Amino acid sequence: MAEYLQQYLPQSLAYLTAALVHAVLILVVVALGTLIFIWLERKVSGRIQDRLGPTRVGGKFGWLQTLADGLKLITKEDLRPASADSMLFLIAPYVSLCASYVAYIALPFADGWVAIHLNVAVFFIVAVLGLEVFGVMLAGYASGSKWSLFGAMREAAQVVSYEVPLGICVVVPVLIAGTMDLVAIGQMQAGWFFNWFLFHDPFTFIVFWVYFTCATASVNRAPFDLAEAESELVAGFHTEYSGVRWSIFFMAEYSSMVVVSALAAILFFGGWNGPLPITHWLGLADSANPLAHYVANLLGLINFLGKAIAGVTFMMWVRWTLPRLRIDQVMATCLKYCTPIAAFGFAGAVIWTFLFPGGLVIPNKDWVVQEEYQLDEPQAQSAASTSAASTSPLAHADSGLHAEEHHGTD
Amino acid sequence: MSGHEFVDRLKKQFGDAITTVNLEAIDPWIEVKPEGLLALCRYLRDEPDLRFNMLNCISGVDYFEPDEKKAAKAGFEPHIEVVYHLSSIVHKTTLVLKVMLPRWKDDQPGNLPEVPSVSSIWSTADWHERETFDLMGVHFSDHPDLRRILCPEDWVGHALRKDYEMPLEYHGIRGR
Amino acid sequence: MEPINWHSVFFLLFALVGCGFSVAVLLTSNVVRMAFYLVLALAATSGLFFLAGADFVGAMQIMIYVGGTLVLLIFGVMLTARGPFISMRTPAGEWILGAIIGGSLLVVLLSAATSVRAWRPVAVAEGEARPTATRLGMALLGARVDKLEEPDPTQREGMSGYLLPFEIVSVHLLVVLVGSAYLARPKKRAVGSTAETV
Amino acid sequence: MATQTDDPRIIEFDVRTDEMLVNMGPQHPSTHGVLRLVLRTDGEIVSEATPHIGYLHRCAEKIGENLTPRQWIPYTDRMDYLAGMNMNLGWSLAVEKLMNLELPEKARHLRVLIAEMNRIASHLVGMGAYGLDLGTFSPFLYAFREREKILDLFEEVCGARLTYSYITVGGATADLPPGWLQKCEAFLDQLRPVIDEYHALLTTNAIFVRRTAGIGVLSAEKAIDYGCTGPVLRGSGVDYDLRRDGEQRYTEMYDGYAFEVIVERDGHYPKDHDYPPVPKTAVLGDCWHRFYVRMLEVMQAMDLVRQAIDRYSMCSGDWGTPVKLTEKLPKGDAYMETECPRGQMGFYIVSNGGSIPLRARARSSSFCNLSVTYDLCRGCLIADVPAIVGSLDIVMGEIDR
Repeated sequence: MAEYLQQYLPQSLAYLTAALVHAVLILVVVALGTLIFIWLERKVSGRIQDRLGPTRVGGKFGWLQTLADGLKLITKEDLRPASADSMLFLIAPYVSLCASYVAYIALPFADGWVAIHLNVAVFFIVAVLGLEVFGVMLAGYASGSKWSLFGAMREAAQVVSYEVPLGICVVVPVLIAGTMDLVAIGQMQAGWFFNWFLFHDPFTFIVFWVYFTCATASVNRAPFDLAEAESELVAGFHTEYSGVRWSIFFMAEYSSMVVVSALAAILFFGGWNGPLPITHWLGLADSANPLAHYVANLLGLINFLGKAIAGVTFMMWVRWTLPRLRIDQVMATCLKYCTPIAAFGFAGAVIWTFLFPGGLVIPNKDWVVQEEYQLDEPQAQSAASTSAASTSPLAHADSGLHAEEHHGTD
Repeated sequence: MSGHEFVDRLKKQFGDAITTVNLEAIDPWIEVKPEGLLALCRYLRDEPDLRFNMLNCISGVDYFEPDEKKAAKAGFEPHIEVVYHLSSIVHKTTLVLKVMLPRWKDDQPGNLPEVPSVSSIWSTADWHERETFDLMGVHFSDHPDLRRILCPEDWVGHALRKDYEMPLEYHGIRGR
Repeated sequence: MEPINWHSVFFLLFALVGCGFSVAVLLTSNVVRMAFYLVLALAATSGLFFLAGADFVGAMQIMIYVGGTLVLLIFGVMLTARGPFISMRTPAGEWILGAIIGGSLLVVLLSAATSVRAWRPVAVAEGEARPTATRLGMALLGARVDKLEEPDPTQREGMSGYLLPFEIVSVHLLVVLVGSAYLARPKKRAVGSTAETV
Repeated sequence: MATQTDDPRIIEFDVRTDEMLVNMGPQHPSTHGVLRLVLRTDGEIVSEATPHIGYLHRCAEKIGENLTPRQWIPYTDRMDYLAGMNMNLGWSLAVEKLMNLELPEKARHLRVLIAEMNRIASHLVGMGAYGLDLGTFSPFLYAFREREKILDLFEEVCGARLTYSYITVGGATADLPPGWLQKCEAFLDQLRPVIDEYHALLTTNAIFVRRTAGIGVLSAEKAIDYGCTGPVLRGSGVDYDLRRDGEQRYTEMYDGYAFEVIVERDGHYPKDHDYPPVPKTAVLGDCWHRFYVRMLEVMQAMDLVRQAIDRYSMCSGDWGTPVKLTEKLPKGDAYMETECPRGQMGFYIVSNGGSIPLRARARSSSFCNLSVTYDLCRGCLIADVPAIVGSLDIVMGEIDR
């Protein structure tokens, strides 16, 4: 995009504009995603609980309920307890939001549609998501309330512990793919659904469930929502928050949910590749025509978002069904079950890839109907290396723009 | 064991401590002197064929008529009764004990009448005695933690006394 | 118009943020605020890494220092010390001592930095693959892929990579973990014999 | 982790941190109203939980000394507001005992029918709210969905949905409306399969079992010592139910009704054949057992309601005439305890011959049940406090009166 803008603007301005546009688009994704997912949460929980959920604001389905609530929250007084550490109290929600916001930078929404194409994207996302806890801890400490402090301590203990199995789980697809580049990982799973890493071998299948458990825990969703356990800690770390700052915590929570689900979609469910290689049948993906490629990516985007939404919906389903675990049980789940199982899966996957380098089911991508379509290892690697060759982080951002553009108007 | 046999047995055991026995009442009751209450209660709880192991309720009743004219016709001397309702889960029997106390100790208004605490025998008594102390103004001696339970700590007076008057003001809140 | 080199702008920005908050760490007396400033300073440093194209090191910086160490630090602070203990006043003597040590470190670093000849941006030819973290990772596991081009096979033998330091560091971390677990073990009360208690 | 040493007063901790004194309540989402617990915590471990009550004190007993017994009926509704019918019944029986009133047969079955229906409603709330205490929201709404139907039925009977004042001294204020029994039966038919859902969501749920089994174990001796009654007492394995063991005036209401007291005998509960078995980790007297007793009592109450419907429809004649509002009371005192959903609710009435009693006293079951909190919560985790208090199923309106 920057190159495109250079035709009209001075170079320096072009890069700046491109960067700003990307930033704003991701912000829109985060904000709009939060709006949609809070609405979805209400609808899903309503249906689960034999209720209707919102029905009035914005038509029959209450589309605009979250927006109305957002407006209400904005007009609310921004309270700050007298005993609070005011600077940290004011800043904490933004720290949380920043962490989950930054994770989107490296998240590809379709083949090549990514704001910044990092060659260590997986690692980056996991690292950055771990920062969200920092905002929570600051909030808990700074609120000057004992309940908040309890929430913060629980969150810290929980997230730090769950990063271990989460890291191991994430490493398994990385190991199979041989790269930490999310775009390359996604490209490798093109074709039929059995190309997905979930079905790569039995160990990845197990590892996915461990990953999902740990992801649920690391984004603080029930049954691991101990930091805000309303029946124990009132509201945990955000007890003292109100108005906009409180809603920012919510935005952070929901956008991290989307990030971990999206990460699961890419790592295990083929990312933007559908269960059937439709784009290849139609000849869109391999066409030299940029428009065809664009359409293929559009389909991929829908695919990808569908998977991410399914993941989030699954988290909601779990939340509205299960009771909350106790803190020691959460820790035991992490250390006694998740970590060993993840380690076992990791070891298994290593052995498996050693024994069956090409995968078991797939005599690799020959199953794909189109003869021309052959995305083999060398190709994937070259794709990875060319992307790694990009000098400016902003230079590669143009492709990501479209992803956001589409999502924004969706 | 009929009522009479039972009463005879208790009288033999505790003698003077048992002052009045009313077996014709709706709930037959035994009146005990405060001094003998503790020993009797322990006996009632521990005796294998009695085993009154559950204390259902401790109630304070203020027999007092603030209206002078009606007081003459009331038919009772002003006093406070502390009523213990016991039951035995083992034998499915019930028993009522009553302790009669003066409204004020030594007739000095403000001096709460005293009765020994049975909270060492039944833990139920702990809160029930606190409640009776709070609302009826009976001092249970040897109670481990005799504080007000329903009213605030700094409340004045004992609300269930017949001559109790609501304070005009409590921390800026109008009372009447 | 002279094109602005955004790379330099961001480098300056991150450097300033890093330096500024490092100073702020020194100046505040509240432990949690210190940690917060430290987070910002470290995050800015990782920003510098990203700017230098070292994505892996940058992410590593975030994960280990910010996500791991500092979270644990704050956790420990919150768990054990509250109220009056949370603020730290540095005595004047320690200020002076710290200034001497810090100053000498600064002198050493500055002289080292200025003595580097190749203190200039590395030009990367278009299309040439830039070094990625792969080589580093391989080197840590004992394979110096970057030296495979070495024509002399006898020379190649000696390039065993950094496996030994890597292992030493791992064992060191293990020792630290075991040690902390030992320190946090349940305190046994002396009941009969006092021989058991340490 | 806390470890219990031989000396029960000493709780040892692996890592000692600062002690904190935390107020749980009176404004707290899981204290069932306005209970205030002062927790002394060491990290996540509670070394002491002291209940402070009285935030809902409404001087009901003082009011009772200024009203006639029938006028006081609405105030009994507001004690255990989840089981207003049972409260009405308890007070009515106490006054009838004092007045030595005999009731027609139809009134007896009517009372059983209504009281047991209210027991179902009350236990449903107890169950749902307990799920809420443990962090699951959906069963709460499922429970309220069914309770709502009972409230609809009650509304048809007496016009009120929460504070009924329906059962009154001398009988009830009105007969059941025509067609009500059919609706009631239809409701019971519909409720039966729903209960299996509750069991799937809570009773057998692995997380639920881990949160409740072995937590807050109340021994039978301690339960009796503290005067715990109702499901709390039976959850500790004490075979005692006033509907069977109570005073004659109360038990004869249930004459001819077939029911078994819900208590564990030889590791089995009555009627547990079509219910999930007791998990291995559960200890008699823990939160799980208290919860399970309530669940089974719903089933038992459904049985009783069915029987009452049969008997009631066979009776003809009067459903009991309420006494006059200003009926003179005989001199004397009477104490009556009934088996309410939360335990034994006692009413004590002292009269000096006027129409207004000298003393109206309510012995509340939740009051006694709550008093064990201090003992049960020692050395548990913060998350266990709501689990334990919730399993006692308290209603603050009844505790503070």
